[in-house]
Amino acid sequence: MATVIFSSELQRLTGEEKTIVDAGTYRELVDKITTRYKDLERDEIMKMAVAIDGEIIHDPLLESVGDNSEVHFLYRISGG
Amino acid sequence: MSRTHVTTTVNGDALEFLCEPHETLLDALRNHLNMTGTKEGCGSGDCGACSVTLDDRLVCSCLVLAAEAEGKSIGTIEGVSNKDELHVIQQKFLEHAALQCGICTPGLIVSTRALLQENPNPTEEETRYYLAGNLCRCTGYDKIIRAVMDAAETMRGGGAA
Amino acid sequence: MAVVEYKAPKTIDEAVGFLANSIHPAKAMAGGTDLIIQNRGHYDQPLVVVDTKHIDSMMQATVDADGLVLGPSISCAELTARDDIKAIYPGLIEAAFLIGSTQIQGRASIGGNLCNASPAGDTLPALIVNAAQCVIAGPDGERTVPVEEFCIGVGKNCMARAELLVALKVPRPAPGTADAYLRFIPRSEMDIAVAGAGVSVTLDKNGKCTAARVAIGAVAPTPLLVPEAGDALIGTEIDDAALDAAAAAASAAAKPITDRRGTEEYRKHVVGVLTKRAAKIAAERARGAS
Amino acid sequence: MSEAREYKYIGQRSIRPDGFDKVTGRANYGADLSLPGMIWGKVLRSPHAHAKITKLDVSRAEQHPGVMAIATYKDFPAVSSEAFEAGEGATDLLDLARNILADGKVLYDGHAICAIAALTEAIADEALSLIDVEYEILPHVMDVRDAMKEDAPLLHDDLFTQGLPEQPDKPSNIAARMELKKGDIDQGFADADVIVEREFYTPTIHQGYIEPHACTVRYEEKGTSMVWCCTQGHFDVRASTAKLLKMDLSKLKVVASEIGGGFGGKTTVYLEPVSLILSRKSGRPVKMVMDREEVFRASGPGSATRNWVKIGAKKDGTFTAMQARLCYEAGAFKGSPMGPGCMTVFTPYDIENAYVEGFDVVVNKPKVAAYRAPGAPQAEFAAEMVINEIARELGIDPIDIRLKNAAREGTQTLYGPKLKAVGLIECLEACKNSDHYKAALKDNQGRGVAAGFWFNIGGQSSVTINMNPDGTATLVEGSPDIGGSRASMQLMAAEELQIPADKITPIVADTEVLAYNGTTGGSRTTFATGMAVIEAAQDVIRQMKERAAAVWNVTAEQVDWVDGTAVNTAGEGRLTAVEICAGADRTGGQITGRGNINARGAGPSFAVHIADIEVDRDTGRTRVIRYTACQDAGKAIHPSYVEGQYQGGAVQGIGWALNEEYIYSKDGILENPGFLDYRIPLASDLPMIDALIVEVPNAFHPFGVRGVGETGIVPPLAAVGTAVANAAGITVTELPLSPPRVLKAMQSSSR
Repeated sequence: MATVIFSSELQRLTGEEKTIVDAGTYRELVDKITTRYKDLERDEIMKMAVAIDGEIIHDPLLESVGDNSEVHFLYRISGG
Repeated sequence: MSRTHVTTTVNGDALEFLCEPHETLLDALRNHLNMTGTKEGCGSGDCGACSVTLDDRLVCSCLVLAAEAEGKSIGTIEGVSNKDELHVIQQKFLEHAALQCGICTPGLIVSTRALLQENPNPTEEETRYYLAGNLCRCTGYDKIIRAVMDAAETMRGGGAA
Repeated sequence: MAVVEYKAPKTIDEAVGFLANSIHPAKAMAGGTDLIIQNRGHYDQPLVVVDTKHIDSMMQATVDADGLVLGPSISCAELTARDDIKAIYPGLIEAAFLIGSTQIQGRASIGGNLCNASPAGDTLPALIVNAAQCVIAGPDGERTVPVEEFCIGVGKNCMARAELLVALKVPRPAPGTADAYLRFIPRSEMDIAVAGAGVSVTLDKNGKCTAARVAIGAVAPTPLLVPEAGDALIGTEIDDAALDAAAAAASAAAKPITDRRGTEEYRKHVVGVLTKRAAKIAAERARGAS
Repeated sequence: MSEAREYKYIGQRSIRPDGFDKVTGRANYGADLSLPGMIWGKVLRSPHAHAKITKLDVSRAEQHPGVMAIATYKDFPAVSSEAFEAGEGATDLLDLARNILADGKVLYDGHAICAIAALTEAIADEALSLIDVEYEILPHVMDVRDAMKEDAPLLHDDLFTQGLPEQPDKPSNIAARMELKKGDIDQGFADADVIVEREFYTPTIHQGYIEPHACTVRYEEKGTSMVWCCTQGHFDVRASTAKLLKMDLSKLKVVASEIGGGFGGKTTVYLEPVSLILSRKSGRPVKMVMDREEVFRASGPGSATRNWVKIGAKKDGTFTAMQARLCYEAGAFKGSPMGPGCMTVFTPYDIENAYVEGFDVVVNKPKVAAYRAPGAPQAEFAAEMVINEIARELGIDPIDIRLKNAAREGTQTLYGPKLKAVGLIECLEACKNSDHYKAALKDNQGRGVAAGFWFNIGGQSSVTINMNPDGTATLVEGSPDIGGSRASMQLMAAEELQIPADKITPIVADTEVLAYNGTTGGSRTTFATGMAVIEAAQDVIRQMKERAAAVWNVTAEQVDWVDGTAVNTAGEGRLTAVEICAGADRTGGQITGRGNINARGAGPSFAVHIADIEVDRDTGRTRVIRYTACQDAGKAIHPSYVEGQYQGGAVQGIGWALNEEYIYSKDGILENPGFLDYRIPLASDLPMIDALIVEVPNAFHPFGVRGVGETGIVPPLAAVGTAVANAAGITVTELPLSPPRVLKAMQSSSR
């Protein structure tokens, strides 16, 4: 069971700060939370990067999510 | 505008070219003589990327008319090494990692050669002021200054000049 | 402007002839460090360039009992290497040394600096405090103009069409005289003066100032000779009170503008600071010399 | 992981493989390519800050003998507003097109209107004056504060603020708003013993690379078109250009020349699509080179900002609340680095209660481009200045107050993830123990300390290693080498393959040779392309083991790779890489290793800088007396080039703090578009920059690498700002600290 922590901006859509999801992969996790929170759009989430246990993944899809993983969505970062 | 015929010497080679009166020595080197080692960073004498020697005097080639090269002796980056054997200054720039992007490097090496010909034993301050007209945006100058000081020491010690 | 013709005369007469007879506007060029920058685009404004560096007399500098006769086209690099000139006019050589980078020094000349008539030209205040005279040749012969009257506006000098600055005569200073020039720039190099001050003082054996000239740059459309500032030094031992008075006079005389290089207020203040500091250096030099 | 691994190659200060070409003038940069039959392109630019183009008539120019083609906005295939990823992140295609060539309206001084290609550069220049343009001048707005006002002149009537709770019904110059929240900010301030708040201004600054933008292109109607240009990312030049001109990616080859500096400014396109249009219309190769004035007026500067920060702390220095309101200028089109500004502003600190609000605002200046840690220096400047003021008020050493609050492993960041092991505390301690920090100051001198943070990114990299029959390797990468990265690729490949570094030749290949490779930026190259190198090298080793196994008739698992040699663990036999490559023709053909990755796990890099500044009390002029830049590299692959990044970043930051700024007239015209009056630091302005490398390995990289390119520009603004404040006895809220500003502050100082 992974813990998903929502940023303050996403909290406006989810109404809560965190949730527990049973998912093996990132794709599964996104499917589950977008079903759980109707205002959370899949396209918008897929535009974001993710940090799974502190490891930032820019273009996630098939990444595995561990049993006790902590998951944060974040804005994609570019650079100079 | 009629084109001007110029006979000159570049790095010891007697050369000729035709130029427009408005063209600069930098234009002539790059576009007529295909010597693109000399770079243009500003075209106004503010960056030093186009530094060459004109009768052994360090100048910005962007501020010399091509026609002025008539009968002169020009030294560019292409003439600093002896075929594939690098000049001490070039070698020291490499050893000290004194370049990052490398666009200012030809100008800095030509300027350093002029500095060390004039003053084989410059202080750090003299070096910094002599090279103030050669802008480098990458390195913060630290490694460049170290490379120049090291080159000066090596050259004074009888290394290849 | 775009250069459409390049001429390299060997004599003054030839040069004046080119300037007089050109169908396009013609300009004399020494080092070209100002002129060639203007040679960008604007092909509808043709320009004939008359290079003065092949005229021997314009490339020589001689010092004799009367003073210095300076060929206006000598590069600053060559000039600043002349210890004989530096010994007599240290401030003038300092000013020449401040023009641009090493690369610019290799080309730029005092004559070009003067003819360009920028209010910020570094050698101008130094020439003024040394009471230099400009020798101008033209189709109708030669004339001489005091250097403080040479510039008549921003980028404008007093020469008529086809006239050419052919020499600068700098009188030999009286015994006990020394000069200094300082400018202010934001960085340590490569900038145009935000303000500049040249000072020449003559001290008697007791260290009393008997003559003084102060000139300031970049604070008015032309460099200014400030007699009030000189007067503030004359009769004193150039102590702090005299220095402050000279600084105040320089600041008061300044009529600067606000632009990308400094504000009006700042320039007025700094030109006073520079006057004070330059006067101090000149006085120390004069004391050492006398 | 990297613990206790003994390295043979990485960590060496080797000579860079491209060095010889760069010190002899043989390396070819953006403006160095000419092609047979080539003509020259030049751009006509707006002389106004904001105006409607009421007439654009090119007929006189067209008639000029020597003019071969003219390009205007109408030559773009129809483009619509569409977000796509290229270079520095998400870009709106329509904005990109309208920035490259104005569509009926000019939005800043220097905005490109049309372009001419002619036989010579001079003719092209001359013909520009034959274009008849008429303008209806519109009111302009040059400052973020003015642009945010209700009644401000609008740049775009179709721009509606994103990120508001309610969708707005009126257009605005505010393109976007975002907020980040954590804990209870009000409670945090209620718990504070001391609160300091200030608003800071940072000016528009330019990346200041010495090489102007340049390209040479050849359009082929039926074949493959070619663009040669100086860019940080040729694959993204291809993406943007092909998208704008509706070309197949496979029909556009982009070759990255050597690049003369970029710092984020060469992550987008200006000339490339225009020159392709000119080439298409003229049937000739076209070269375009910006002059320095064009670079300043029309290529991406960095955002000016007005940033307000409020921080509360306990008497013992513990921060209780941090709040910021960050307003960034985007230039003429949306897309400032406000986002990363919000995400970085307080990241160096482990803070319970924080609230950050950011605004992305359009003004009549050139569209900003990324600049080294885009957005972070401006935001962190504000935060670090306030922290230094709090330290002073509480009488706590500025390093100690940071140590007390420093982000560390497990710190929950405001922007998302919990941090893994990071090196901020190590940097603070290294600075505290440095000779510099212990050295006494003289009269009129002041010292400042500041920390800095940048995320660093991963992203896509593609690497191929071709083993040659003599056992040497050609390492084919797609990351333009902006500061010596070929050297680090070479060392990493040597380390992995265990063959001598000088037997490996790294090359930066064009877009036809490799699969897509992301732009050099975000401090990603040594990290991400390095990971691809490692993967490609492992692929090579795997194949070499297979070949050896085949020769020995054993399984590949029975072969070990030791010191560049295959060792048969099931019997007798050793085969060197040279032997295996020499025999490759008889064991299955030549060997190529491939590493095409999307690198994850980029490790953030923290830095701490110390600046000593002396001030001339009569003139307000400052001088940098001593400077130390300390930063966590994770693992320094090539220490000299790591130090070079620290030193270069520090000096860019020093320039930003002291003298660099865009100066606009009241008409919105840029008054200092040259290196004469846009004053970047000179050799004579500076002391040596002491570089201290801290190494706290990045848990997600095989060697522990973190990117190092960007963080170094973050701390100098506040380090220098504080040093000047202390030296002059003034309160610093505005940059640059140019002499007039410092003098004025001293004259009216209440501090």
